[in-house]
Amino acid sequence: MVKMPPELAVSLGPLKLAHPIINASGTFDVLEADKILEADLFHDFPFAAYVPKTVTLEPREGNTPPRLYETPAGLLNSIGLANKGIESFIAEDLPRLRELPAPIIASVAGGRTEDYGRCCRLLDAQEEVAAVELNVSCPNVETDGRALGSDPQQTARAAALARQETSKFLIVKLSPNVTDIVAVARAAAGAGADCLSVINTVHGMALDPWSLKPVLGHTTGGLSGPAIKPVALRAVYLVSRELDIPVIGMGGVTTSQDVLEFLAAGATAVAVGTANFRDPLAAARLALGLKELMVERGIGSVAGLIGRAQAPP
Amino acid sequence: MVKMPPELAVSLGPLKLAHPIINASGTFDVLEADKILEADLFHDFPFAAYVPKTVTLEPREGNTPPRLYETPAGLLNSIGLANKGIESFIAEDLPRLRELPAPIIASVAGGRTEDYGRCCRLLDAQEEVAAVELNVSCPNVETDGRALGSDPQQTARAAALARQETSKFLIVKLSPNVTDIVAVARAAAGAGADCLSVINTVHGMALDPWSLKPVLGHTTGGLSGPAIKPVALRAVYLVSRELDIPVIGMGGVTTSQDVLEFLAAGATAVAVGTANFRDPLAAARLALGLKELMVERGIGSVAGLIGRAQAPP
Amino acid sequence: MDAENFIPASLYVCPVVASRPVGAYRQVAFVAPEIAALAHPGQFIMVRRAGPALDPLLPRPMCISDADSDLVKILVEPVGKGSAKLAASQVGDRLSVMGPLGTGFDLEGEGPAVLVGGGIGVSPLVLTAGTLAERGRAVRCILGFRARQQAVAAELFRDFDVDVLTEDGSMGRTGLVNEPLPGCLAIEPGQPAPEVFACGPDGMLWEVARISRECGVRAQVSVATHMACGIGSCQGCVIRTKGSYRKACTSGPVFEAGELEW
Amino acid sequence: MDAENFIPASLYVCPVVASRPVGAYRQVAFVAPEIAALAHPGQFIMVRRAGPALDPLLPRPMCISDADSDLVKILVEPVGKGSAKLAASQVGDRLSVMGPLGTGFDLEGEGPAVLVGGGIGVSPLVLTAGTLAERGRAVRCILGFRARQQAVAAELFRDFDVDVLTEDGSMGRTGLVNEPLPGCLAIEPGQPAPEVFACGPDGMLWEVARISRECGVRAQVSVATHMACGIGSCQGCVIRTKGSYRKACTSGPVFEAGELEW
Ligand SMILES: Cc1cc2nc3c(=O)[nH]c(=O)nc-3n(C[C@H](O)[C@H](O)[C@H](O)COP(=O)(O)OP(=O)(O)OC[C@H]3O[C@@H](n4cnc5c(N)ncnc54)[C@H](O)[C@@H]3O)c2cc1C
Ligand SMILES: Cc1cc2nc3c(=O)[nH]c(=O)nc-3n(C[C@H](O)[C@H](O)[C@H](O)COP(=O)(O)OP(=O)(O)OC[C@H]3O[C@@H](n4cnc5c(N)ncnc54)[C@H](O)[C@@H]3O)c2cc1C
Ligand SMILES: Cc1cc2nc3c(=O)[nH]c(=O)nc-3n(C[C@H](O)[C@H](O)[C@H](O)COP(=O)(O)O)c2cc1C
Ligand SMILES: Cc1cc2nc3c(=O)[nH]c(=O)nc-3n(C[C@H](O)[C@H](O)[C@H](O)COP(=O)(O)O)c2cc1C
Ligand code: FES
Ligand code: FES
Repeated sequence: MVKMPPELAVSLGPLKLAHPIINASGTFDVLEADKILEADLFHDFPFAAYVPKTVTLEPREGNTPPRLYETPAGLLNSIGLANKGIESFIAEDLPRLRELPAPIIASVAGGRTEDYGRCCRLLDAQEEVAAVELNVSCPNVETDGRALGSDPQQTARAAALARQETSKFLIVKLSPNVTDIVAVARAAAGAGADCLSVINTVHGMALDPWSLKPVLGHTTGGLSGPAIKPVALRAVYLVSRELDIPVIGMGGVTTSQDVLEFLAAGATAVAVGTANFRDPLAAARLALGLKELMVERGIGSVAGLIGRAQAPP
Repeated sequence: MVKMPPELAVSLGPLKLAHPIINASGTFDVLEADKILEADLFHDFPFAAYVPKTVTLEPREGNTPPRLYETPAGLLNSIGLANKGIESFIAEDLPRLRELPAPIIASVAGGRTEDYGRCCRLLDAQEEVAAVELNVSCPNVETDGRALGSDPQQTARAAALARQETSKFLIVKLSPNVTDIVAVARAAAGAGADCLSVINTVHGMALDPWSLKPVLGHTTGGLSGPAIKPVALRAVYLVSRELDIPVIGMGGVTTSQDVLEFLAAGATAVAVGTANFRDPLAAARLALGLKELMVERGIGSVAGLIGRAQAPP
Repeated sequence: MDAENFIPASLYVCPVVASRPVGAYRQVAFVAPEIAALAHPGQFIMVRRAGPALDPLLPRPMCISDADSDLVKILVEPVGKGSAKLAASQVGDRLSVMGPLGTGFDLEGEGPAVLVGGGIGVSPLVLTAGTLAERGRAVRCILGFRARQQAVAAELFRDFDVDVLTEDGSMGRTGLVNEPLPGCLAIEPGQPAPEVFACGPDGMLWEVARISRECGVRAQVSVATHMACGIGSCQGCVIRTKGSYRKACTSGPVFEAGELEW
Repeated sequence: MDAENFIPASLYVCPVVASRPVGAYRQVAFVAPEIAALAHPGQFIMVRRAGPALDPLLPRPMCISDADSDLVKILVEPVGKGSAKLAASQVGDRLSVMGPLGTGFDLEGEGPAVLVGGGIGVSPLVLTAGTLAERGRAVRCILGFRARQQAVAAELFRDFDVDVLTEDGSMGRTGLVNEPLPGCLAIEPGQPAPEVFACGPDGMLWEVARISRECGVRAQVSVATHMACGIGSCQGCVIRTKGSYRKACTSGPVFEAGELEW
C-alpha cells in the first residue's frame, strides 16, 4: 500500500471544500464567537464552509423562553428561528462574513412557500453567497402551521420557486419528522435542488422534573445531538442511496469517528451542530482526527469513502 | 395537607392495575426470566400487567443477526418479530402465563391487514387474555413493505377487523415514524380502538465502527431507550390531549421520575422496555420509587396526576 | 462592564484542587490562572467534567464565585444531572472550562453597595463583595435562603456585614430579603446613593427591582436562564428586556433591573 | 451443562478489588462469592459500572475467566465504549453484575482436553483448564493471537502445556491455531478420544469445527454475539444452528460445533 497522506478535500457541487466538515445552521455564530473567544476564528476557521443561522424575510424574535433543555445524549431546542431578517443579514453580516476563508451557505426559511423564492432572489445578487440552503422546517402559516417540509408537494413548490430565482448551488434541508423522507427528498430533487441536507431536528418534548409542565416555553421542540445519530445515519443512508445528488449529513456528529460514519453512509460533507455547544473549538479537532483515522485505516481519500456502507460487503 | 399514602392503583379501561407500570412488548420474557433468575417472578411480579412478545399467525424466525447495537443512550434492534406463532403461544405459553398475578395483554401483528382480525378471533376465545394490543409496525407484505402503522387508513382497517373479532379491550400501538401521529391515533380510535400504546421504536441505523458497514443484519432497525424519551413524551402528550381514550406511554422509561413524567404527559399506564435489559429487576423498584416521589411531592394519586402537564399553568 | 468590550474567553482543562460541602451546596476549586486573572465579578463559566462522556452532553453555566491568583471557585447546587455531576467533583478530577464569559456587575459607582442574594444566587456575590470592598465601597449583604442547609453558605461572607434570612426561620431571621431591603436603600442627602447588586430566583429579582425602583436607586441583577453555548451562538438563553429578547450569555447575565420585562 | 437445568442467576453490586493490564487486555477481579460458587466454566455474566449513568446504557456480556471462593475475574479487551469503561475499572469501583448465565462447557468426558483460544477468547479457558485439570483430565492449550501485546495473556495458562502462536510472529510460533490443532486430535486406540473446547473469533471457530469434524472428535465452541438482556428476553443474541436460530445467552454461549451453521 502506498502511504500517501489522505486526501481530505472534496467537491460539494461547485464548492471546493478543504475537508468535509462544515457547521449546521443555527449552531455556530462566527461573528459572536470571534468577538468572545480568544481564538482568531477568521484565520483559523474550523469549518470548510460556513452556514449562518437561518434568516427569514422579516426579523423574528423567536419563541418564548425557556428555549433549551438537555435530554439523555440530546438537546431539545425551540429557538423559533429568531433572526434579524434577511435584509439586515445582507447589509450587516454578509460584508463581515466575506472575510472568512470558506464559502458561505446562506440558510433561509419562510412561513409561506413564496418566501423561499423571495429570499433566493435577494441572495442571488450577493456574490459572497456560494450556496443557498432552504430550511423547510419552519411552521407554514398558509396551512395548519405544520412545517412545509413535512409535505413532498409543498417542499417541491418551495424548491421550485427558489430554483427560479437563483442559479446558486441550491440545498434543501430535510426534516426527519415524516413518514417517508425519501419521498420528500425526491420531490426536492425533482423541483431542482442540487443537494440535500439531512437531517434537521427530531420532534420532541420534555417536562420540567419538578413542576411536571412542559419545560420549553413553546411546549415542544427539536431534538438534536448524539441521541439522534442513528436516525440521521439511516436518513443519510437511504436518501443518498436513492438519489443521485450529493447529501450533507448531520445529526449528532461529535467525534471524528462520527464523521467517518456519515461519509460512509453516503454524505459528501458532514455538518456539526450541537457538538459546537459542547466545545466551540471541537470542530477544529475533527478534521485533524479524521485525517488520523483515515491514515490508521488506510483510507486514501474522503471521496473514496463516501457511500462505502452502501457497497455490497 | 392530609398525609395519606398515595394511591397507585389505576384503571386502564376494564383492567384494574395495582400501579401504573407494565412492560413493553418484546422486552421481558417472564417464562425465560423466571427460569434463569433466582427471583420468584411469578410471586413477585414487578409489572401491573404483562405484555408478552408480539406473536403472528405463522411462526417467524426473525431477522439475520446481528440484531442489536447500542447507540448513545439508546438501543437499536432488528429482531424482526421472531416468535413461535399464535397457535403455539396459545397452546404452550398462555396456560403458564395464567398463573401470573396480573392481567395479560396479548400483542399481535401480521403482514396482511386481515391477520389482525384472525389473530383477534383466536385470542377472543382465551379467557386468560384481558386485552389485545395490535402492533402495527410489522412490514406490510400487501403494499411496499412499509409498516401499515405508517398509514392512517391501513391502521384503521386493521383496528376495524380486530374490533369485529373481539370484545376484549383493544389497544393499538402507534409507530412514531409518521408525519402526523395524531392522525393515525384518530384513525385507530375511530375504527374502534379502546386505548393507544405510544410509542414503538424510532427508525434508525448504525454502522460498525471498524468495517463501516451497517451493523445490523437487517441494515436498519428500531431505536429505543432514553435517547427517544423526548420523542415519546411529545407523542403521549399530543395523542392524549387530542383523544378521549386512555394512552399507555412508553419510550425510554428508566427511572421513577420518568414514570411520573409520562403520567403527567397524559399516560394512564407506563411501559418499561429497554430498561429491563439494563436490569431485569429494575421495574420492581420503579413502583416503589414512584410512591416515594409522590409522597415527597404531595401527589395523592396516580389518577390525579394523569395529564397534569396539559393543564394550564 | 461594557457588553461590547469582551474579555477574551478561552477553553481550559482544569484540575480540581478542593471540593467541600457548604451546607446543601458544594464549593469546588480548580486551577485556572488565566480565568482567575481576567474574571470580573458577576461573570460566569461554562463547565463540565472533562472527557468524552455524553452524559451530561453540554457544559453548564456557573457563576465565578471567587477567584484568586491561580484558583477559581464555584458554588454548586445539585438540582439535576449536570449540577449533580459537578457537585460530585473530587480532588484530581479534571473540568473542561470555558471562560470568563458574559458581562459582570458594573462596579464603577461610589455609593454603598447592597448585595442581595437568594439561595444559590449568593455565589457570585462572594467575589463581588470582596472586589467592592477592595475598591473602598461600603458593603452590606442581605442573604435569603429556604432553610438552614442553604443558609450555611452565608459563612462565605464572614468579612462583611450580613443579614441572613430563612423562609422557615431555621437560621437568621424569618422572612424574605425584600423585608429588610428598603431599610438599606435610604438616600443620604449629599452622599452617593446606594446601589443594589442582586442574584437569585426570578421572583426575588422582581421584588428587588420593584423596591429599588421605588427607592430610586440603581439595581443590577444577574439572571439565570437555560444555556447551551454560553457564547452567543444558539439564541437559547434569551430574556425579555424592554422591547426585545436579549441573550443572557453575552448581554448578561447582569442586566440593569429596569431593562428587564417580567 | 444442560441448557434446561439453569443455575439460578442473580444481580449483585460488586466491588473491584484488583485491576491489572495483561498485555492489551485488562484483568479485573471483583468480589462476588455467590457467582464464584456457582460458576461453571464457559458461563458468562452481564456487567456494567454500577450507577445511574446512561453511557453505556446496557451491561456487556463477559466470560467468567476465573473464579475462586470469593472472587470472579474477567479479562476485557477494550474494543468500544462499554468494554473500554469496564477495562478502566479501578480498585474500589463498583460493578453491577448479573450471573452466572448461560450454559458452560460440558466437562463430563474423559479424553484429553484440547483447549483452543483465539485472542480475547482465551478468557473462559482459564477456568476451564483449571477445572478440567482438577477433574484429572489431560489439558493442552493452543492459543492464537494477533501479536505479542495480546499473546501476553498466555501467562494466565502458566500451569498448563501451552502452544502460543501469533499472526505476526512477535511471540511464540508464527501462524494460526488450525496448524497445530490436527496433530493434537489423533485418537489413540483403546483410549477415550480427545475433546476440543474452543473460544475465539467466528473464523477460528469455523476452522476448529472443520478440523474436529475431519478428525472425528467432539468440539464445543463458545460464541460471542451482541446481547442486550442475557436472559432470553430480547431474542437479539441468536446464532444460526441447524434448522433454526437459537439464543446464545440461554442455549449457549457454548454449542456443539456440529450444531452451528456457518
Ligand atoms: C449565568 C448562570 C450562572 C449560574 N450560576 C450558578 C451557580 O453559580 N451555581 C449553581 O448551582 N447554579 C448556577 N446556575 C444554574 C445552573 O446552571 C443550573 O442549575 C444547571 O444548569 C442545571 O443543570 P442540571 O443538569 O443540573 O439540571 P437539569 O436536569 O437540566 O434540570 C433540573 C432543573 O434545573 C432547571 N434548569 C436547567 N438548566 C438550567 C439553567 N441553565 N439555569 C437555570 N435552571 C436550569 C430545569 O428547569 C430543572 O428544573 C447558573 C445559571 C446561569 C445561566
Ligand atoms: C457470551 C459472551 C462473552 C464474552 N466474553 C468476553 C470477554 O470475556 N472479554 C471481552 O473482552 N469480551 C467478551 N465478549 C465481547 C464483548 O461483550 C464485546 O466486545 C462488548 O460487548 C463490546 O461492547 P463495546 O461497547 O465495547 O463495543 P461497541 O462500541 O458496542 O462495538 C464495538 C465493536 O464490538 C462489536 N460488538 C458489540 N457488541 C458485541 C458483543 N456483544 N459481542 C461481540 N462483539 C460486539 C461491534 O460490532 C463493534 O465492532 C463476550 C461476548 C459474549 C456474547
Ligand atoms: C439551538 C439550535 C438551533 C438551530 N437552528 C437552526 C436553524 O436556524 N436552521 C436550521 O436549518 N437548523 C437549525 N438547527 C438544526 C441543526 O442545524 C441541525 O440540523 C440539527 O441540530 C442536527 O444536528 P446536530 O445533532 O449535530 O445538532 C438548530 C439546532 C439547534 C440545536
Ligand atoms: C429488543 C426489542 C424488542 C421489541 N419487540 C417488540 C415487539 O415484539 N412488539 C412490540 O410491539 N414492540 C416491541 N418492541 C418495542 C417496545 O415494546 C417499546 O415500544 C420500545 O422499545 C420503546 O420503549 P423503550 O424505550 O422503553 O424500550 C421491542 C423493543 C426492543 C428494544
Ligand atoms: S447560551 Fe447560546 S446564545 Fe446564550
Ligand atoms: S441476549 Fe437477550 S435473548 Fe439473548
